[in-house]
Amino acid sequence: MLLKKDQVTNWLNKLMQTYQVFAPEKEDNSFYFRQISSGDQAILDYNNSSIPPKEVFFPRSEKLFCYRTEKGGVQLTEQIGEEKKVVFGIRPCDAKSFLLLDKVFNGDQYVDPYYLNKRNNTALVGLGCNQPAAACFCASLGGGPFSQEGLDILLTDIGDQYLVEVITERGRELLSGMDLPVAGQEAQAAARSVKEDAALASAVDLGGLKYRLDVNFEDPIWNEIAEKCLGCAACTYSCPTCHCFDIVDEVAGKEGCRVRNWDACMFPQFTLHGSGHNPRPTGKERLRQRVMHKFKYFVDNYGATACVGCGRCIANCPVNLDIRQVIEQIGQAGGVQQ
Amino acid sequence: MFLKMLTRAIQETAQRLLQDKEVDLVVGFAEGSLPLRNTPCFIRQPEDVQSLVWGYGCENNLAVFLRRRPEKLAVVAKGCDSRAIVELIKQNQIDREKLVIIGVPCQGMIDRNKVNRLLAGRELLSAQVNDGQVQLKGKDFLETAPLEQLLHNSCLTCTHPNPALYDILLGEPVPEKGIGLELSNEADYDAKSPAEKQAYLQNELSRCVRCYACRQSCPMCFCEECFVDCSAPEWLSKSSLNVKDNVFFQTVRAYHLAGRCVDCGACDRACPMGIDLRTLTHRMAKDVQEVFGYTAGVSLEEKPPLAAPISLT
Amino acid sequence: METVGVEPGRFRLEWISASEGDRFANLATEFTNQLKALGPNPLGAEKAGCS
Amino acid sequence: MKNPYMPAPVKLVKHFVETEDNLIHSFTFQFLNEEDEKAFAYKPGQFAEVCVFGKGESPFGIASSPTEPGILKFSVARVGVVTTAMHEMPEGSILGVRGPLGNSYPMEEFKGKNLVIIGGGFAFTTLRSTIAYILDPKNRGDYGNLTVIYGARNPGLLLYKDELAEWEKRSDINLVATVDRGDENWKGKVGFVPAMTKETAPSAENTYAVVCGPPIMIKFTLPVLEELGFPPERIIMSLENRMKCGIGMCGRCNVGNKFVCKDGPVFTLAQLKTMPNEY
Repeated sequence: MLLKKDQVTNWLNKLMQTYQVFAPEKEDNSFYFRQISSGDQAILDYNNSSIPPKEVFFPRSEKLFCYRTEKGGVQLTEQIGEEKKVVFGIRPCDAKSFLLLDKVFNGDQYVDPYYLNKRNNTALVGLGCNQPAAACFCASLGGGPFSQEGLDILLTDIGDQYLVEVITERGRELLSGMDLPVAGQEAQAAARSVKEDAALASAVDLGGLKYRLDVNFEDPIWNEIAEKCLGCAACTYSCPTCHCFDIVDEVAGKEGCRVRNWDACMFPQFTLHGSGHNPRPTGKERLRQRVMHKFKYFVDNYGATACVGCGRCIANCPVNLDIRQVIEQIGQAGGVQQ
Repeated sequence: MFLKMLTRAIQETAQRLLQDKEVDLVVGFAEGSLPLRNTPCFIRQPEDVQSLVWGYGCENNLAVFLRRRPEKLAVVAKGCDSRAIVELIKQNQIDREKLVIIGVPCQGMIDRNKVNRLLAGRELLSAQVNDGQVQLKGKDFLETAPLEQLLHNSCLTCTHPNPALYDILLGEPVPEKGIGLELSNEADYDAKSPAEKQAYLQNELSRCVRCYACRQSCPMCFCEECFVDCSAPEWLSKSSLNVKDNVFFQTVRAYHLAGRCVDCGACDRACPMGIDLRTLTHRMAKDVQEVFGYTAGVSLEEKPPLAAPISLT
Repeated sequence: METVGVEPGRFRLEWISASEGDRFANLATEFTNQLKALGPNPLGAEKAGCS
Repeated sequence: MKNPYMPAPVKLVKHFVETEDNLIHSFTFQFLNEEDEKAFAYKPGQFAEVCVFGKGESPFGIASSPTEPGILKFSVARVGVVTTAMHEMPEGSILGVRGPLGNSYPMEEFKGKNLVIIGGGFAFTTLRSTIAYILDPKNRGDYGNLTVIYGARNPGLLLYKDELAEWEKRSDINLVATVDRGDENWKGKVGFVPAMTKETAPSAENTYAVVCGPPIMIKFTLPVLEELGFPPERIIMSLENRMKCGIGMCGRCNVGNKFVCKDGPVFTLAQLKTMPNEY
């Protein structure tokens, strides 16, 4: 189907009657996925948001439950949202990241109701990347500028309109009442050429990486890789596949609530024992953990690499520690594949 | 072009220091992996010195890597790095005997946010600077802008671009601007009412995700346990949605930097969310200057404000 | 304090010796009333709790 | 969809000071709701997150045994915010419990085998659960001889002193309680746990060793066990790491690709040898 660019606003306004719509909103110089109140707030010609749309499913801070301690008892009230949502204009790499997060939060033994409820109630309308950025390397991770993985609808920008490809039943529902014209040969051809031209400027060679990470836990290359890392969480908090969190209580007198906040393996408190012992005492162990978790442990446990090649950690790192260079450096370290 | 000359001078100096075993390590900057970016690097072998470069992206304060280092080392230090080193020596975080300071007069570093604003979303693929003009190349565009327009605010108001302390000085000293050069937008912050100031700070810090890049990139932030991480007592909420506590965090951090912050702006540059942190740190440094007549990191001999009796006449 | 948007009226520096008990008491009461007039402290965090 | 983060309310029915230095208290809880208790069927070696409303929650090994229905017992050292709050809790207070979490000691595999249980300091909680489970008349027949070597710095720091006295009288358990430094009325053995292990451990033949204690004790006990011929597959350990969710999602307690909270806390020494030395 075809959607004229000037029809986007009223499609969004229509969606807002039944869904909470999250779309890229421009603020100063960067883009953030926020709930929009009117269709025209969504800006679709953008590279990517500085903080991933994972916030819609895994917010940086989330109340798990509230409690009120009374005489003889405590009264708990769960805080699980049920609202229907649409994330509009999401990039294919971010959509793919949710399939990876599902493996953690929708596990075999335990299921995270907060994440899953939002996931089950949210549709994803993707926007293909006509011009991938210099630091994007999604293709090396099995994704692509027009990959449909995890999306309900994929929009392809072919000039003054979008080619609309419906992928799931939920996607079809979003278009109910829009009766868009069917895409003719010419539009199909235009979309095909746009997809072919969307060349990726950057790539990573994951060949042998997993094997090397299996064998070089103690390799001195890690000292070199981690030496310039400042130990902040700019990379983890801008990463769509990072899912670590902290659980704390926030109290106001008799009432309080248990809150889940984003946390990062880059901080020493992440693994600090009550006794003062810390299994990961310096930046080297912590950066090694971040790389190992994404490119080895996640592969061991869930059979997939916990990276979608979006390039945000490269852009946001204060000392320009580039994950692509880390992967290369590990490639040159010991442990050549037999 | 003076950058190439500086780069060669840095490489030759580093090679000599390493070969003569005067130092075991040279901390400097290497080529970054993105346009207009440089990245800190640690050179230990004389043959690796060619990765040391100088450019417009050497914006990190390298003093953050020099604290409590056991080995003898050299650092390539621009003005603000050297000022941070002076303060860290005074606070016993750096052993002056074990440090060789390779001073580099600083031409100012380019602010990527200003470049992005200028390019309005178009992606920068490469950039060159010749005689005060910055050429910004992208997929199908070439923009030029005067260097002054793209420098970090901290560089525009920098009072000490030439290293305050060095063992070796490379290149010609740069002309120093007047003390306390004010930027236009600073005056109108001061004019705001308390409530408007609060509103401005809360608006800026509503974007804070508590990644603590500001704290981790600051050479002066080296507390064993930062008050933010403390759970007994819990001074402030750990959630970044608590905007007032984000403001509280930056406020208390600025207090803890009083008389120590060298106003290098490394915190401002490290923030992935582009939050204006210098409103607090720059003013704190200015207040300390006005009240105590003390500018951090300018001289090894000058005692920090509260460490020496001050005459209130 | 002003830089951060705390009204100047919220801060006061006094010299009171240990023997001036009543002066301390009066000052504390007076300043408390002043603060009450100014309302809650802008830096005071509102807990993410159920309030 | 069961919410694994919701604690079940429990009432503190017994608050007992275990050690002379007042550092470790034992807490016995009862579930307020019937169905919570049924849903909390646990095995020795498992742990639970104890929630102090208003302070937070922390993971503790379950000291009570499944053979002691209706109660849940933990022994907690005062270390931080939650534990200090617990130590000041009067009986009758309402707390929360989340669990059971983690795997357990392989009680099935132990059947028909001899057992030597080696504990040190306050890491004796889940071991007490295992011993009480084995000594229960219903289960005792399933297991061979049971040797328990339990050490503490001094007599005042031993946990469950009254139970230790009872176990000493029994013939179906060989209890070796030892202290680093005795005092005037201490009649038991004096010496470090590794030394006691060398002296009193049964033959490795058809025997499992369960070891849980401070790192220093582990460091010197393992070589002794390997010397006595215990293969790594039959040396069972229980790890402790910082935890928050307890269900393998918050990403902090992993050692290599294993989560101590979900894949552990119980590992064999053979497994530990394949995991990176990062715990």
